Amino acid sequence: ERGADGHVNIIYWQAPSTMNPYLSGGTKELEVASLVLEPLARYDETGAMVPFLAESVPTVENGGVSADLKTITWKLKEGLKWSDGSDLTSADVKFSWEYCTSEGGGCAQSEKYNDVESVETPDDLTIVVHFAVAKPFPYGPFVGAQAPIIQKAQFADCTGPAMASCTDQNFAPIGTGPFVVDEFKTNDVVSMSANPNYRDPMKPAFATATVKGGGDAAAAGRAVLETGEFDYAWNLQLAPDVLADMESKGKGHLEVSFGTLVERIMVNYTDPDPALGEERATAAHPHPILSDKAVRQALSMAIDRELLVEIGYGAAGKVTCNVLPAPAIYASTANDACMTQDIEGAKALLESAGWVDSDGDGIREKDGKKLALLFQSSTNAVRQDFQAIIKQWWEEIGVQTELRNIDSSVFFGGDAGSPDTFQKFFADVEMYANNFDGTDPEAYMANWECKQAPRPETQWQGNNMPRYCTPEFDALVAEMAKTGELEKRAELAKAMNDMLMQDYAIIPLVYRGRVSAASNTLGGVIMNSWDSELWNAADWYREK
Amino acid sequence: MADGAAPVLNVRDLTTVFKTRSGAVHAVNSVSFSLKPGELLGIVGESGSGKSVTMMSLIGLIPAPPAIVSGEAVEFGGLDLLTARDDELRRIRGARIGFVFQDPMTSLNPVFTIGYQIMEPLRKHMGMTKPEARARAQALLELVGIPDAERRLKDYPHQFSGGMRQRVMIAIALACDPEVLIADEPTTALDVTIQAQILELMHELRAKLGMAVIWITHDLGVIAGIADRVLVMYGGQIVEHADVRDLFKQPRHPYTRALLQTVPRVRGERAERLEVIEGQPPILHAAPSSCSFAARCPFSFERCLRENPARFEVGPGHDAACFYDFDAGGPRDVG
Amino acid sequence: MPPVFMILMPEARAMLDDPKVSKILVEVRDLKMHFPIHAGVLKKRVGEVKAVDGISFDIYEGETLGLVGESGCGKSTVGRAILRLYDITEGSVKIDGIEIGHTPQSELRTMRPTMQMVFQDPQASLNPRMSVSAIIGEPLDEHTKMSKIEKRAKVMDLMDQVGLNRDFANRYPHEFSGGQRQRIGIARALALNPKFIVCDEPIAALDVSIQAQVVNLLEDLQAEHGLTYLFISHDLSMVRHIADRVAVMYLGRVVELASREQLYEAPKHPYTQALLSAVPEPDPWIEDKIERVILQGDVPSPANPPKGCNFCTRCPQVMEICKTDEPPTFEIAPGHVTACHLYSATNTESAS
Amino acid sequence: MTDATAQTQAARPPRNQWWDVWDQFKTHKGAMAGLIFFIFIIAAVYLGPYLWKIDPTYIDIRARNKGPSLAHPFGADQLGRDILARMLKGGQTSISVGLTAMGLSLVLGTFVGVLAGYWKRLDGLLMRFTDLFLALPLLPLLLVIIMLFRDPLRAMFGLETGIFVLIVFVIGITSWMQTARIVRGDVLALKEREYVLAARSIGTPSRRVVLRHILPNIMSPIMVSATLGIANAIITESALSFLGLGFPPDFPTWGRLLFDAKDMIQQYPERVIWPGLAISLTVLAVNYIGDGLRDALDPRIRGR
Amino acid sequence: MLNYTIRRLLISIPTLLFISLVIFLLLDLAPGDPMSSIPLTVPPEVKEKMREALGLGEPVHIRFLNWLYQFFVVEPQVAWDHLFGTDFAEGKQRIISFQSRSPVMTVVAERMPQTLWVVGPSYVIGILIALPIGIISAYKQYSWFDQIGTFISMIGFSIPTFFSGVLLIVVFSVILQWFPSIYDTTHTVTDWGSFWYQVKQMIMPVSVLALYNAAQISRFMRASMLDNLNQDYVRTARAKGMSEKVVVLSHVLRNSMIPVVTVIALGVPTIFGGAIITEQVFQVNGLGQMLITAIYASDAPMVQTLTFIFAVLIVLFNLIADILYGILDPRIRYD
Ligand SMILES: Nc1ncnc2c1ncn2[C@@H]1O[C@H](COP(=O)(O)OP(=O)(O)OP(=O)(O)O)[C@@H](O)[C@H]1O
Ligand SMILES: Nc1ncnc2c1ncn2[C@@H]1O[C@H](COP(=O)(O)OP(=O)(O)OP(=O)(O)O)[C@@H](O)[C@H]1O
Ligand SMILES: [Mg+2]
Ligand SMILES: [Mg+2]
Repeated sequence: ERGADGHVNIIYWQAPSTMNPYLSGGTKELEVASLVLEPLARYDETGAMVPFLAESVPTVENGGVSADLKTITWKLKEGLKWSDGSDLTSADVKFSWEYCTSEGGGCAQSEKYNDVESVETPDDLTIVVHFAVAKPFPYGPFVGAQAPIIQKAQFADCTGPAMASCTDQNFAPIGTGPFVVDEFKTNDVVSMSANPNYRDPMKPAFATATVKGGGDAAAAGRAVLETGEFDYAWNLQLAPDVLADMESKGKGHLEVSFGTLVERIMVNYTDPDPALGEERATAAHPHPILSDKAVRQALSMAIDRELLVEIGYGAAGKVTCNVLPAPAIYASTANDACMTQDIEGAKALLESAGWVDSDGDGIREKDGKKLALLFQSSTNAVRQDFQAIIKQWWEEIGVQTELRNIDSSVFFGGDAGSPDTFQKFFADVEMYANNFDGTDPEAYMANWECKQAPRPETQWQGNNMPRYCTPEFDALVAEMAKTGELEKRAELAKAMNDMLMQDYAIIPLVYRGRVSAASNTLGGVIMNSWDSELWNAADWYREK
Repeated sequence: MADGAAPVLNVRDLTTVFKTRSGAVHAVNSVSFSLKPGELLGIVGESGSGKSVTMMSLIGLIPAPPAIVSGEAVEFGGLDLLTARDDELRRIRGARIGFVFQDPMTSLNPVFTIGYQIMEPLRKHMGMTKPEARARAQALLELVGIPDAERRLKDYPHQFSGGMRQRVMIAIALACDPEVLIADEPTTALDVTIQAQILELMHELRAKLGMAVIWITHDLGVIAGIADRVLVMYGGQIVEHADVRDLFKQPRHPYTRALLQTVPRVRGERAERLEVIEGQPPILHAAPSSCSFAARCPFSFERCLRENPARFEVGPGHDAACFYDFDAGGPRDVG
Repeated sequence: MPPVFMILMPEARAMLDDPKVSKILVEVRDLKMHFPIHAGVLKKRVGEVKAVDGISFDIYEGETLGLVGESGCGKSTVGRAILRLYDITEGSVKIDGIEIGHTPQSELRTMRPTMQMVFQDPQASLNPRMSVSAIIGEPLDEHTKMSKIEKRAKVMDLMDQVGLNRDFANRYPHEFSGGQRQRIGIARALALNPKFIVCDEPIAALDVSIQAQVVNLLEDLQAEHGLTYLFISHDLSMVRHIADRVAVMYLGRVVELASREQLYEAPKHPYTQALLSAVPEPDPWIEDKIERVILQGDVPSPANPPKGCNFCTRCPQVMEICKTDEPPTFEIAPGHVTACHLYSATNTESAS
Repeated sequence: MTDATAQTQAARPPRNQWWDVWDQFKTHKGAMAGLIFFIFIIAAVYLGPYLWKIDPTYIDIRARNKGPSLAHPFGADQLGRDILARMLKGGQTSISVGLTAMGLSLVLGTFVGVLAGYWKRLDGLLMRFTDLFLALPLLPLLLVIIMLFRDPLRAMFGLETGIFVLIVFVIGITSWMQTARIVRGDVLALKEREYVLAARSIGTPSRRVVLRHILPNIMSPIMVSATLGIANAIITESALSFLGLGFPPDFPTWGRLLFDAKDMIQQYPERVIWPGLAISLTVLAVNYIGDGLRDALDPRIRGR
Repeated sequence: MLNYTIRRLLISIPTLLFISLVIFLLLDLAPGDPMSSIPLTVPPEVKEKMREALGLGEPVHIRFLNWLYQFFVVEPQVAWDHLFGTDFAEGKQRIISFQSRSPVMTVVAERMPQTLWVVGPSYVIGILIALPIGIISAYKQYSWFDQIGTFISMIGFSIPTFFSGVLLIVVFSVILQWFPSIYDTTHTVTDWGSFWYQVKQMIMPVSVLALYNAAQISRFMRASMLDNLNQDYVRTARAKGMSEKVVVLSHVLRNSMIPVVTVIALGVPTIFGGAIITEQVFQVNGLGQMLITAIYASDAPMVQTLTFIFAVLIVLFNLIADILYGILDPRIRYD
C-alpha cells in the first residue's frame, strides 16, 4: 500500500545539483530526477525497453515505426496525471522536445533529439515524431532517463535563455514518477514524498524519501553496509577488499550490474612530439613507434587483465577483450586470446619485429628509436594503481614507460586551450573508461571514423582518440547507418569491434559494472545499468 | 619620631636566595633592622644591592620559587610574617603595609580605571560599599594633590603623566591608612621637578598621617632631605646604619664614604675631578665569606678577605660592618 | 616669530675666559624638528610634535656644552638632529664650517667620521650579536680601507684608550657590566678620530658608583684628543661637573644658556631656578635650608604647546604677557642669555 | 682599572652566544626529545633507503595486502609495494616539502617584513599587499596555482621535481604573511633601538644596517616561525592530498599514504597508523623544538 | 576611533575590488572546465552549446564587470526586495551557479545554518576549553598540567582532521554505534528527542574541530598569560593584598585577553568559511563542502562569489579585531 513503509534513505555521495536532467548531463542528476520525472519508455535491467508512460513500445513490426524509419508514433497510457493532479497530455511530450531544443538554453540532452524535424500531437494521447533522416534506432527522444517528459504548464516560461533562471521549476519539477520533491537543497539533500497521483495507487510503498549527498564512497558504503543508517548507496568505487569487508558486516549487500562501460587504453596513431608544433598529434605525422602493429599487440599481450580486475574492481569488473562488451548480441568472442597474459609472447613478437635491446639498458630499440612511451590518465586512485602495474609489465617486455596523471576536470574538460585533454592526447597511450547510452552502439562505434579524429580544425573535438583511420571501418559505419535489422546491425557492430581490436588501436582492460549497496531491509531493488539505477523505485518496499 | 617606642616592624636575620638555572643568587644576607612608629627609614645602596628584594621578601611578595626566604623573624603587629599564612599576609598587605613601586608607568594595571584600582583594596580590606569606596578614593586623590579628582577617577593610567601616576600609586598605598608605607625608589623614574613635588607631598602626608615609612633610593640627596634614619646596603647586606645626620657627618663604612664623595653636587664647591669607586659590584653567587666590599675598598686588609664583618656599634644608634676603625685610623680591635 | 638665538657678540665671546675657546665647531641656527601627526579618515597631517622648535647655539672647539631639561623636552632630538640622524624640518647646522642641515644622507656619509655619538643605554646601543671588536671596528669597516691586521691593531688601541682589557675583544656585550659597555660605546665613537661627539645621557643608565668612572673617562679623552662634546643629561649635578657652558631646554626651546658658573650661581630664568632648586642635596644640613621652588603640574605636550611662553603654565612668576607673547631672547650678561619676559624691562633685546 | 666581573669572566672560555642558546635549549626536556626524534626521522628517511633497498614503486603482486613480515616489516599495500620503503620515500618528500616550503615562506616573509619595517615608504604598500594575501581565500588560490603551473613545471623539472617545486611554492607563497607581520613588528621596534641608530650615526648604509644589525636580531621570531612552518607545511601537504590536489596518487608522501589508507582503517589499521604516527610525531617534535627554541632564543628567559 | 574605522573601511574597498579581480582572473586562468563532469556520451557540440548558455562566450572583462554589477547591485536589491517586498531586482540577472543554475546567494543562505550549527559551536567549545587550559598552563608553567596540556594541544594541532574524523566515525558510529556517521541537514529540532538527535549528530564533527581550535587558542592564551604574569602591575595587585584568584582572573586575565580576543575575532571568518575537510568527512554539507564541490565542478560564479564573501569577512573581521583591540585596551586609540 502506498506510503505504508515509511521512509527510505538513499545516499549519493556525489550530490545532485539540480532535478532537471535537461540542465545537467551528470549521472547523479539524471538518476535522482528519475524518481520524479519519467520518459515514455525505459530500459530494464537486461537492456530491453519497457513502456512507462507509453502504452507500448512502437516498432516497425507493430507499426509504431514507419517503414522508412522516419516516423515513430507513441501512444500515452490513459488517465495519467501529473503530481499536481492535472492531466498529462501529448502537448507535454511535445513541449519537452521544444524545451530541450529551444535556442540559447544549453540543453544537455539535445543530442537525444537529433534529427527530429517535428513532433505532432494529433490527439491528447498520441505523439508522432518525424525525423529528417531515416533512423534505424528511433528511440532517442522521450526514452530513458536522459529524456523524460516535463510539464508544459510548469516550464512554459522557461525555454531558451530562461532555462537557467527558473530555479524553482528546476529544483522541484512536477512529474509523473513515484515521488514529489518537497525540498531540494542543491548539492546536499533532496527530500521527497510519495506522489499522491501516481498511476499505481498501491505504489510507492514509501511515504517519504531522502537522497543525501556529500562525502565520499567509503562513507556512503559505511552508512549502508556498516551502520545501517541508509538504505541505498550509489556507485561505490572502492577497493574490492574494502567492499567485501563492509558487506561482511551483514547489514546490507552489494548490487552489481554491467552496462557497456569499458576501461581501456587508447593507442595514439599520431606523433605527439611537441617539436611538431601545430601538427602535433595529427594524422600528418604517424606515430614513430606505435604505428608498428607489433608494438601495439605486444603492449596488449603483456597485460594481465585478470589481475587488474582483482585489484581494481573485484566483483564490479570482468575481463574483456572488446571495446563493445554488451548487449549480448553485440559482444564478440573473436578476441578472447587477450584474456591471458603472455609476457614471453610479447617479447618474442617485439624481437621478431626488430625491436631489440641492443645496448643492454633493458629497453628495446629499433632504427635508433627507443621503445619509450608516455602513459597518461586521469587522476584517480585505481587508475594510478593500474598505471603502476601496467608500467611494470611493459618494462618487463622492454618498453620504457613514463606515467602521468591529469586532474579529471582538465582531462575530460574538453577545453581547447588546455594541452592536457584526453582529446588532444599529447601522449603515447592514455587510459580512461567510456560507454554508450542505452543499448544501441551505432553512435558509439562511429566514434572511430576518420572524421571523428580530434584535430585543430575541429577545435580538437571528436571521439576518435587513437586517430584510427581506415576506409574499411568508415565503410562499415556508413553501412550501419542504413541498416535497420537487428541481426545485421549486430554483425556490423561486431565487425567494427573486431577490426579495432585486431588492429590494437584500443586495448580494452576491464568491463566495468556499477556497484551499489542496498540495505538488507530494502526490497525490490533491481540494479540497472541501462537506465537510472532508481528506475524501479516505485516498486521498492521495506522488507519485513 | 618617637624614640624608645616599640618598633612596628622588626626584621631579624632575613636571608633570600634565588635558585636560578645559572646558579644561586644570594640577594639578601642576614639583614636585620627595625622600624619605629612614625619614623622614615631611608635605605640606600647601589643597584642590585638587595634593597627591593629585602622589602618584598619580608611581606611575601617575592616569587618562591625561585626565591627561598628564610630568617629568624619578621615581626609585625604581633605576627611573624615569615611563618604567617597566605591569607594572613594578604590581610596585612595593602591594609597595614602599603607599597609604592619604582616604575609608575608599569605598576598600574593599564586596563582598569584609576578609581577601580584605588577602590579595590578599600573594598577588600575595609569592607566598604562602592559609593563609600568611591568617596574615599576621591578624597585620597585630592590628598595626593590630583586636581579634579572626581572626574579623574574614571580615567585610565595612560591618561596620567608619570608624576601623577606615582601619586596614584601613593594614594593606593595609603588607601587603608597603613601603619607602614614601603616606597621602593618611588621617584627614580621621575624628573627632578616632579621628584621635588613628590618629596614635598611626602613631607605633608607624614605630617598629616604620621605613619612609619621605609624609603628606598639610591640617591643620597633624597635621603638627606627626607629620612630620619638610614640603612646603607651593599652586596645584600646592611653595611651601615645611622641617624641621617650622623651618617652624613661621620660615615663609618668605606662604601658610604666613597659614595658620599663620588656624587657631584649642584651647590657649593665644584670638584675638579670626580672621585670614583673603582671596580664593579660583587657577584652574589654564594653567601658572603668575606667583606663584599673588600675588592673595591682602599682600606681593606687581609682580614677583610678572610672574614665577613658583623655590624659593630660605632656610636649611639650608629653601627657599621667594617673592620676598619676610622676613628682610630686602623683595623678595629674586635675578636 | 620664534626667538632666534643670537650669536654671541664678539665682545661676549672674548669675555669667556676659557682659553680653549677659539673657533666655533658646531653652529646651530633656528633648528626645528617637527614630527608630523597623522589622523583622520585620510590620515591627513593634522599637526606635529614640535619636539625641537627653533633652537640656536654654538659649540666652540674643545668645549663641552651641557644640555639639560626634563624628560621629553627634546634634548635627544636636538642631539640626533645635529648629527642628521633625522631629516630636520628647518634651520641650519654647520659642523666645522660645512653646512649639513639639508645635505642628502648619501653625501653625509663622508662627514660622519667628524661627528659621532654616545648613547644613553649602553645595553641597547650595542648589537647583542656582535663581538666587541666587531662593534668597535664597524666604523673602520665603513670608512677606512684598513687591512685586517691594521684594523685589529686600531681596535686594540681604542680598547686601551677606554680602559678595556684587550682580552675581551672577542666577547659579546651581554658579558659586560654597564660601565664596560659604555666604554665600548665610547671606543666606537672614537674610532674615526672625530672632532665632535654628542653624548646623549651617557650615564643615565649607570649606577652611581659607575657614573663617575665614565665621566672621568670622557674628560680624559677630551683632554687627550681635544674633543668637543655636546653633553645631554638631566642630571644637573653631573652637567655642572663636566660642562663648560650649559643650555637649559624646556619644551623644545632653549630657555637659558650661560657659562657653567653663571648658570649655577645665578640662574635667571624661573624654570632654571626651579630646576636647580629641585635637585636634592646629599647633605641634611643644606637640604633643610634649601628654599624649593615647587613647580605645579607637568610639562605640556609638545604637540600642543601653550600659547605665549612655553613655561607660562607652570611658571611661579607668570605675568599676563607670558600667556600671549613669546618671550624673545635677552642677553642679560655677557654670554648669558635667557628667554623670559621678566628681563624685558631691564635689558635690551639682543640682536636677532 | 680592575673589573671584578670581567675577571671572573676571563676565566670562562670565549664562547659563541649560540652555545648559550644550546645550553638553554638542552634544559627543555620536550625540546630535546623533539630534536632527537626529528634527527632520527631525518636520518631514517634520508639514509634509510640505503639500508632498506626495496624500491618503493616495485610491485610484488604476491605480497598484496600482506601484513607485517620479515620481508615487509610494515606490510605491503594493495599492489604489493613495500610499505616501509614507501614510508621512507614518503617521509623524504614530506620532510623535504616541509623544510623547503618553510624556507621559502621564511625568506619571503622576512624579506617583505624587513622591507616594510625598515623603509617607511614601502610600509603601507607592502602591508596592504600582505593583507591582500591574508584576505585571499587560500584554497581556491592553491587549487588554481596548482592547476595553472603543474604542467609547465613538470615540463621544466620533470615529473617529481616539477610537482615538488609546485607544492613547495604553493605552500610557501600562502604562508609567509604571518612571518612578514611578526618580522615587520620586530623590525619596527629594532629600528628604534639605539644600536641601529648608532650604526646610522657611523654612516653605515641601510642595506648593511639591515644585514648586520636587524636580521641577526630577529632570528628568534624567525626561528620560531621556521619550526611552526615545517609543521604547517607537512600538514598542509597532507590536506592537499586529501583534497586530491597534492602529489599524484602514485607518488608516496605521508599525507598521501594516510589518505589512501584511511578507507581501510578497519581492514588494515597498520597502514593508517604508520603515516599517521609519522606525521603527528614529526609535527609534535618540531613544535616542541620550536617551543624550546623560543625559550632558548629569548634573552629574558636565557638570562634567568 | 570612528575616523579610524571609516578610514579602514575606505582602504578596504580598493583592496577588496582588487581581490575580486585577482580571484576572477585566477579562476578564469584555471584550466578546469565546467563541462568535465558531463558524461563522455554527451557530444562536443552539445557541450559547446551548454557552455555558451553559461555565458562563457563573453570576454573576460565583460564577465567580470557583469559579476561586479550582479554582486554589488542586483544581489543587494534582491535581499532588499526579500525583506521589504519591493521589486527592484525584478527581471535582473542574478549570479547563477554553473552546477545547479540557481542563484548562488540563495544557496549560500541555505547552507549557512548547517555551517553555523557545526563550526560555530566547535569554535565556541574550542574557546571554552582553550581558555582555562591556557590560563592554568601559564599560571603553573612547567607543571604536569602544563606539560599535558601542551602535549594534547600539539596533538590536536598535528593530527589532520580527515584522519581524526574517520577514526571517530569508525569507533563511535561503526563499532559502538553511538552517533550517526552522516549528518542530517534536514533534521529540525522540535522537541527534546529531536534536540537530542541533533546533539548526537553534532558531537563528532564538533569535537574534531573543537580540538583543533582549542589547540591553537590555548597556545595563544598561555603565551599571553605568561607575558602578563611578569608585569609590574601584578606585583602591585599582590601588594594591595588581593587574593591570587583576583590577581590572576581579574588583573592578569583582563590584560591577557586583549590579544587573544583579537585572535579569536580573526578566526571568526573561518566559522563562516566552514571547515572544508571536516564537513566533507561528516557530510555536513555546509559552505566549505559547497566550495570544494564548486571547485571540482569548475563552477566559477560559485567559487568567485564564495571566496569573495570569505575575503570580505576576513577583511571585516581584521577590522573588528583591530577595533576590539582599541576598545579592550584603553591605551590604544586609533586616531
Ligand atoms: N627573580 C630573581 N631571580 C634571580 N635573581 C634576582 C631576582 N630578583 C632579583 N634578583 C637579584 O637579587 C639581587 C638584588 O636585587 P634588588 O632588586 O633587590 O636590587 P636593588 O637594590 O633593589 O636594585 P635597584 O636599585 O636596581 O632596584 C640582584 O643581584 C638581582 O639580580
Ligand atoms: N620619532 C618621533 N616621532 C614623533 N615624536 C617624537 C619622535 N621622537 C621624539 N618625539 C617626541 O619629541 C619629544 C622630545 O623627545 P626627546 O626624545 O628628544 O626628549 P628628551 O628630552 O631626550 O627626553 P628624555 O630625557 O626622556 O630622553 C617627545 O615628546 C617625544 O615624544
Ligand atoms: Mg630595586
Ligand atoms: Mg632622550
